[in-house]
Amino acid sequence: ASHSGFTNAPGDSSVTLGFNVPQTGPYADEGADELRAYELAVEHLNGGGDGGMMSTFSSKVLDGTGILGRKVEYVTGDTQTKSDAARASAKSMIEKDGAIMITGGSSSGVAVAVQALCQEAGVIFMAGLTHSNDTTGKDKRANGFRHFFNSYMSGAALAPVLANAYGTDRKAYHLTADYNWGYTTEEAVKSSTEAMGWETVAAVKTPLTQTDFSSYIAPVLQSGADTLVLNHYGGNMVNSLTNAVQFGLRDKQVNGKDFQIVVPLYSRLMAKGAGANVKGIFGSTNWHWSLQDEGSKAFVKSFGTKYGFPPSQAAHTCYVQTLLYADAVQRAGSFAPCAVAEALEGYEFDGLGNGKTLYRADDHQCFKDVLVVKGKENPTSEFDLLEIVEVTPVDQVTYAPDHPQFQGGALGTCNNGA
Amino acid sequence: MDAIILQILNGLDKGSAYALIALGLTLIFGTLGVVNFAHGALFMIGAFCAVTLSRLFSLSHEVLVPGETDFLGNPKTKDVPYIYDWFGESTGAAIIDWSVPLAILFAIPVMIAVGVIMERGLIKHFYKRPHADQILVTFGLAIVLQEIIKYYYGANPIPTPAPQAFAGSFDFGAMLGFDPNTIIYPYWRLVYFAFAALIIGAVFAFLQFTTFGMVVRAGMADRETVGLLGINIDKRFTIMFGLAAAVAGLAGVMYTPINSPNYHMGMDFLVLSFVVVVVGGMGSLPGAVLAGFVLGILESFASMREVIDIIPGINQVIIYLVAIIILLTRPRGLMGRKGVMED
Amino acid sequence: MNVRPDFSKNANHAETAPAFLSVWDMHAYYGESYIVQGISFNVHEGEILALLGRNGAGKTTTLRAIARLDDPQVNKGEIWLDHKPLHNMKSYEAAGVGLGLVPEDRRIIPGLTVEENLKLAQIAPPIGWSIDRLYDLFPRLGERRNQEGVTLSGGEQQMLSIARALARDVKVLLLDEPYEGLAPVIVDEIEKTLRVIKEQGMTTILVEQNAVRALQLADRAVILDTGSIVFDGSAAEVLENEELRAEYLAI
Amino acid sequence: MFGLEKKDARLLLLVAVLVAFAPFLLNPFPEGSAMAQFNAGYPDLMQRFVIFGIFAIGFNILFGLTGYLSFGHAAFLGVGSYAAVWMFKLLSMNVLPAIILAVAMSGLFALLIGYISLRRSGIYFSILTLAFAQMMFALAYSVLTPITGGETGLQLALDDPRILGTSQTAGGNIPVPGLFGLEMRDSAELVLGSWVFTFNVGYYFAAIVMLVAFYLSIRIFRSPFGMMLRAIKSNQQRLNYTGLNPKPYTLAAFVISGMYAGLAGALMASMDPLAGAERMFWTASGEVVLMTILGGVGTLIGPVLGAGAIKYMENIISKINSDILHGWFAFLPDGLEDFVVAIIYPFIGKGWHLTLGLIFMGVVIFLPGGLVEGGQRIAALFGRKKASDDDSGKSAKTEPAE
Amino acid sequence: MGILEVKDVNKRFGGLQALGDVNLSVKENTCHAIIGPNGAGKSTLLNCLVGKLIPDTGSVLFDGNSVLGRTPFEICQMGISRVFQTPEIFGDLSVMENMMIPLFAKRDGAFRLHAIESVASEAELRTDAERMLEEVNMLDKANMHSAAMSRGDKRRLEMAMCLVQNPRLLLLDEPTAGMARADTNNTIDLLKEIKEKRDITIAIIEHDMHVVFSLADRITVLAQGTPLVEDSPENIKGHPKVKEAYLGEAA
Ligand SMILES: Nc1ncnc2c1ncn2[C@@H]1O[C@H](COP(=O)(O)OP(=O)(O)OP(=O)(O)O)[C@@H](O)[C@H]1O
Ligand SMILES: Nc1ncnc2c1ncn2[C@@H]1O[C@H](COP(=O)(O)OP(=O)(O)OP(=O)(O)O)[C@@H](O)[C@H]1O
Ligand SMILES: [Mg+2]
Ligand SMILES: [Mg+2]
Repeated sequence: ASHSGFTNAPGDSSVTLGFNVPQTGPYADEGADELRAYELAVEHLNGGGDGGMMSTFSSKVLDGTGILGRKVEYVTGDTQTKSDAARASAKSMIEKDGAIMITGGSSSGVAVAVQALCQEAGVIFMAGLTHSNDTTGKDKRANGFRHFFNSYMSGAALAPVLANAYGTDRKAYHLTADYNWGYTTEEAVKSSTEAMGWETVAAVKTPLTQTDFSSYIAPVLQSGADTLVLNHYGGNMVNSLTNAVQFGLRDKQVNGKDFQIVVPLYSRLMAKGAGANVKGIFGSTNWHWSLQDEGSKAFVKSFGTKYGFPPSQAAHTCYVQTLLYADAVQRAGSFAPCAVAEALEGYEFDGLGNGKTLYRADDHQCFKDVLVVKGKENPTSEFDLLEIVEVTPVDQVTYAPDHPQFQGGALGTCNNGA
Repeated sequence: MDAIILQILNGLDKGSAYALIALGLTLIFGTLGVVNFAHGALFMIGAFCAVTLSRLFSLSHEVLVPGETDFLGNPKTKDVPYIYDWFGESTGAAIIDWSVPLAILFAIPVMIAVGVIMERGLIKHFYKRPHADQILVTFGLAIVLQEIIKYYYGANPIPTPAPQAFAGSFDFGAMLGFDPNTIIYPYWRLVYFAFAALIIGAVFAFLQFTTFGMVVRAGMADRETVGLLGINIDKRFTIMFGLAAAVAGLAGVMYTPINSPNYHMGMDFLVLSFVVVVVGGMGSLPGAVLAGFVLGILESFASMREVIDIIPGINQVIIYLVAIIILLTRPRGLMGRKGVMED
Repeated sequence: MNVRPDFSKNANHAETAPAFLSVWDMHAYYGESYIVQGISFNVHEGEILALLGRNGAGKTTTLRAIARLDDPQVNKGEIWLDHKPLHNMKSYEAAGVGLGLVPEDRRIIPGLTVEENLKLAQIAPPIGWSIDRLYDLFPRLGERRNQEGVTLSGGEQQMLSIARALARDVKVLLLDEPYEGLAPVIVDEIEKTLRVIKEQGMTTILVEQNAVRALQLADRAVILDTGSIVFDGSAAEVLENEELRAEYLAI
Repeated sequence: MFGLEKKDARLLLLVAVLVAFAPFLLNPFPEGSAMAQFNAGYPDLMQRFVIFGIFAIGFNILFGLTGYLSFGHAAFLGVGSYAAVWMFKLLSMNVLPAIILAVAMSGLFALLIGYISLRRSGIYFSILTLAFAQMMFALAYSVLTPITGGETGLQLALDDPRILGTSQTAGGNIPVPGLFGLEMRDSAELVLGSWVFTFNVGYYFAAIVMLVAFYLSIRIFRSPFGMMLRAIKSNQQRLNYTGLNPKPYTLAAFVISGMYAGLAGALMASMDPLAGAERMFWTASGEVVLMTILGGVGTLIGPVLGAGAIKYMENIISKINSDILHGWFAFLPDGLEDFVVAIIYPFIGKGWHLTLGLIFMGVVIFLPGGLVEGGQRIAALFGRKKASDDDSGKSAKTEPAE
Repeated sequence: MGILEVKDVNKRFGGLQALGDVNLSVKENTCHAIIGPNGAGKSTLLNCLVGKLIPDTGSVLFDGNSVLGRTPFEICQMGISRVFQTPEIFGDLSVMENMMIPLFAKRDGAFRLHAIESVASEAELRTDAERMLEEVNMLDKANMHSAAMSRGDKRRLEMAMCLVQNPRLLLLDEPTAGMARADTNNTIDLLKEIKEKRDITIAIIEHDMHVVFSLADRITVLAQGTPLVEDSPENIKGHPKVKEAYLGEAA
């Protein structure tokens, strides 16, 4: 590419985006859904389809003629949910295909790794599904942006609902995936439930590679705990929840109360994997297709029409990130990463499904309403597994940029690259 | 005390899963000497036999539900399994409910067929090839099998519950005089344990009380000479492979209610089952079973909160640590035979 | 189509008795190396044939080819045993019609005891001598029956290897250096046994470096040199023919 | 040349030429053409080719020569990476100290693990190495997070001390690894018509290191030491009764190959300063085994070819999506186009594993000697003279043990 | 005091007394033969000398130093080389390479890291190897893959590998078994010549009496793990007990 002051400046007719999603490995289905959303977003940006959320988006600068008049093209890659592979595929998009923005991923490890890479290379990174506090906490980068919510927000949103449903006098037992995301989630849920008056009996770390959680579940009842919090995601969560239900925990009574299970981070795909075991179990989620605001309805409609089933929260966040990027470029009038970053920083918008949202300048984290959901008792279809219990307003989940759970690290300065 | 009994129970159950998987592997790896990286895939295919059967039972046609609409606002339809039409709703529902146990019957012929085809079509040509080649070809096969399953069933786990009759857990503690709820154990895991014991016993009996085992061992040590003695060793190897595939497959079928099957469950178990087999000692069936139980129980103990508090991370490494200690103190694992895969 | 073809027109030797084992124009290869280069010979029922030649002449290769082992590959030629075409068979089938080979490196099966090694030989029919009878022939094996076969002494292994062949009802016995590593008394013993089973109608091909000993026992001799037959005639003839002995056997 | 026999020298020269012209050779298709998808001549992938080449060359010294199959070699790669990144964090962004520390550390780990594991042979050895590597992975991913960065990997940060360098660049960014001012990520581009060729500093640096590593491996293969290693594979018993102690030989081979792995790890970190625990997971160890076997065990050049093949699949085939497919076959009538795309689709993009699995199987079934044998067969097709000229495989095939 | 002194060596395998109170003294620069029936314990005795087995009791002194508790390679470095009953060679290596390895061991000791030097440039060792191959008549096979050789050739190669190290004590376990007569004779000549030319002591196990009586200066007869007699060849030949238990008609 020519020397226009930043990496991969696009040509006059087209611009290339890099969609880096897990196509193999345990999160392949989630990745596939993300990719569907990206393809839909590209279609809409280029003026195809029904325009989806572009019509409900509070910003109106996108007009279906691509981005800054350039047709949107895209390349795809496989993160394999491994940070090395994800960086390799992101690099190939940057070096070979001339992608000017990288987006996607479905784990925090990958998001953090790719975010750092984009910072170095001088392109924008619009994170996909990543929930760890670190992504916009100690590992934040000036070139990286996260629309998805985080562990802290889950804890803050869940705690009041839990207190409401199960009382403030509960003894919780945490099982936590033994890696960064697990740590931040445990900490977030612990501190917000403790603030409500709950007691934490124990927090046990479980290995990432664990498949059978029986030896972790079995001692829970003995410990005197009456609530089990599963800080697990993906296969870990499916298995630990299945095991917990198998052990009949939910039929038990402890301290005179019904035993309860909580899953801080839910996704529809996971709920599907756990089957009937999710019924009645609380958790939080970034977005759900049954939301009735105009933006969500428009998105579900165009996604459903194209693919025949409703989108997942990962699909939603990826779609939104693409629009937000395009919009920021349009508003900035430039593809230069620093200009785009500036346009995104402190940007307030609405109509993209989560109500009024702010892209906070301090840490590039979106602040918006958080959904507390519950496994549905009588699902009517294989997609209808969760029901929204409460939409926690944004104020309740907002924290200071220097909140202890987000300490360390620095945003740095944005990098335009070559 | 109760905590210890509890973890022993857990360990026995985990151990029976490990032992069952290792048993199938040791038939191929420890006895036929083929480094079979596709063994996990066989386990996985077994599990998907259960999934397939329950899907077959649930094959349904759509019926309009009057007055309701779906998420796009179109008229809503409801799926009614054909099996309801044929057997009535309650029998039909019971059949679907029991699909996992029924899948055993389904899986046996399927797995034997898979094993035999795999051996005749591929592995047969690799007995005399270096282990390296066996690794590459079976690894390739495992990937292909996995990808095929992924193509049809997706990457997400597929819940495959046990029959309702086995839902919930059994209070051992109450039976032993402890407080209620101290030692509970899911019914299905008890079934799994009993099933594993049965299969292990049957395989042992088959190999112990017939000359089959001896012939296969001899054939592995020296195919040529066994041929000179008029024995068609190829046929026996094929049978052995079919048997091993069936054992792996059944282990998979029965495992589905414990953990929802997904396409990579085989790979997840693969390394562990190699470790179990080798710790048990190459070529020893009792060794593999014993190692399965030893590792299962130790893993359970290492996952106790009290233990993790003393040695952080011990639950992450216990299996490997024990494997190292056993292999260093006992040159051929727990009960390995001399000269099997030692070079 | 189990009829032996009539090779006699082209046969390079004139025998009157019908051949029991017939090898016709056999070419055998180890991969690319061409070892046995078109040999033909007959063995008659109840006869002991000595197959002689220097190291590397191709004796072992010939026996292995007849026993239908995977190596060497026989690319051309026919082998008939009692009107059955061996050349179309695999080694276990050949063993099934009565072929028994005592391999030169004994091939005791690791991991199996002496007795298991013998039992193994009696799994597939036809079954020959009983295990007790074999222990009578080689008492040392009886004493060691529960020892792992490969820990036997060299000579004991040789005994086991021979016993294993006799445990099957063989019609043709191929012996590849059966005396190797055996104490002279045992060699005498085995020689006696060979005579006995010959009386009972066994056909034998004997490969042996101790040519004189072999020739004294054998009815006929075939001498191989670099994969071709250089002599085919009576054993006595070789013993008498100084030149032949000097040239091919160095005795 | 360089104390090599003629055929080895020729092989080394050939590899050197190929490596030097890789930016051209790997970019045969003009930019923007349908086939450009298959171009592999961009810095990251070229770097990966040579780095994994080094890893596989080193692995082959152990496995190809002694027959000891280590299933935990990725652990040393991980150790090398961590050591290098720590060097970048603490000392300076110069790659030399990072590489030196990485090689030393991985050598140390290899010495320790090798000393213990080599007390057993065959599969027992393999499982011991696997167990060590899995332990290292599990700990690095979880409880050692403060040292290793855990799930997200060990990264540079703006507040790293970097005693001999700067914590931040003037622009407020993290400095990038370099060699005395020469930044690893610097590239020069050459535009020829519609072709664009990229010459990257990091690639050439890694390539030179790889050539040196390759040269050393040839020397080792041809040395008395190499012969002893092959003797170990062939008959340890005889070696013992010949008055030689097999232990230190195998251990030396283990340590050398561990250091190769550490070197590869350090180079990975130098090209891209991040070290993740997955680098030590058993699948990573398995990958180098597969690379070596795929290319040809015990051959000189095989492992490099195997590494290239697998990395190519991973990075190129996985990126082809249905959109691109439709682009290629747009010239076909609509129905046919969809049909062809439907046939190919399962094998590309997210189906790249399927293709990889089929290639593994195909290669072992049809080319028992690995890709090297394929090369030989092709060479044989071009007649005797060509075959003996281009005997990269031959020389390797006839000499080493298999 | 002989160069090799075996005192009261006992070795049991489970219930079997393989060696019982063996005493043996081998004089320097002589050839001492050990004969005896199969399973007498001859190979077991050699195994105790080279460190393959550790005797239960007793002592083994080589040149005044105990070999017990040393590893096989250390014992070899002391100057004891052994030819096995079944050929042990480096089957994956060429004949020449098989010869080079013992030469390196001789020159550099049990371990030396020659990782960068080239085998090809070791001209001196090569010449030694070639000379030795010449002596055993195998120079033409120098570049052959050693596994593909016939068994007689493998034996000769193994002997050459031992001889090229110039050991002080050479242990031969049935070195001529399976060798063609001509080569057996060559081997006898070779061993005789070496015995004369070099400072070497030979202990040989053989069932071929021709070899034993041509070479041996002294003979020990072992039976059931204990020495029956030790005497000169002439006396052994006539010894009635030996004749009965071992030699049979061959004497
Ligand atoms: N596996 C093999 N691969 C290649 N060539 C082989 C193989 N086995 C034997 N040969 C070659 O075949 C030739 C004949 O070998 P064979 O073993 O038949 O000889 P032999 O007559 O039995 O000799 P000996 O008396 O030494 O046992 C020899 O030159 C040998 O090198
Ligand atoms: N590892 C072992 N375990 C059990 N018994 C053994 C073992 N090794 C040898 N023996 C027995 O010890 C006895 C002596 O064996 P050895 O090999 O020393 O005999 P040998 O004198 O060399 O006989 P040959 O002349 O037949 O080779 C034999 O009866 C043998 O079966
Ligand atoms: Mg022979
Ligand atoms: Mg002996």
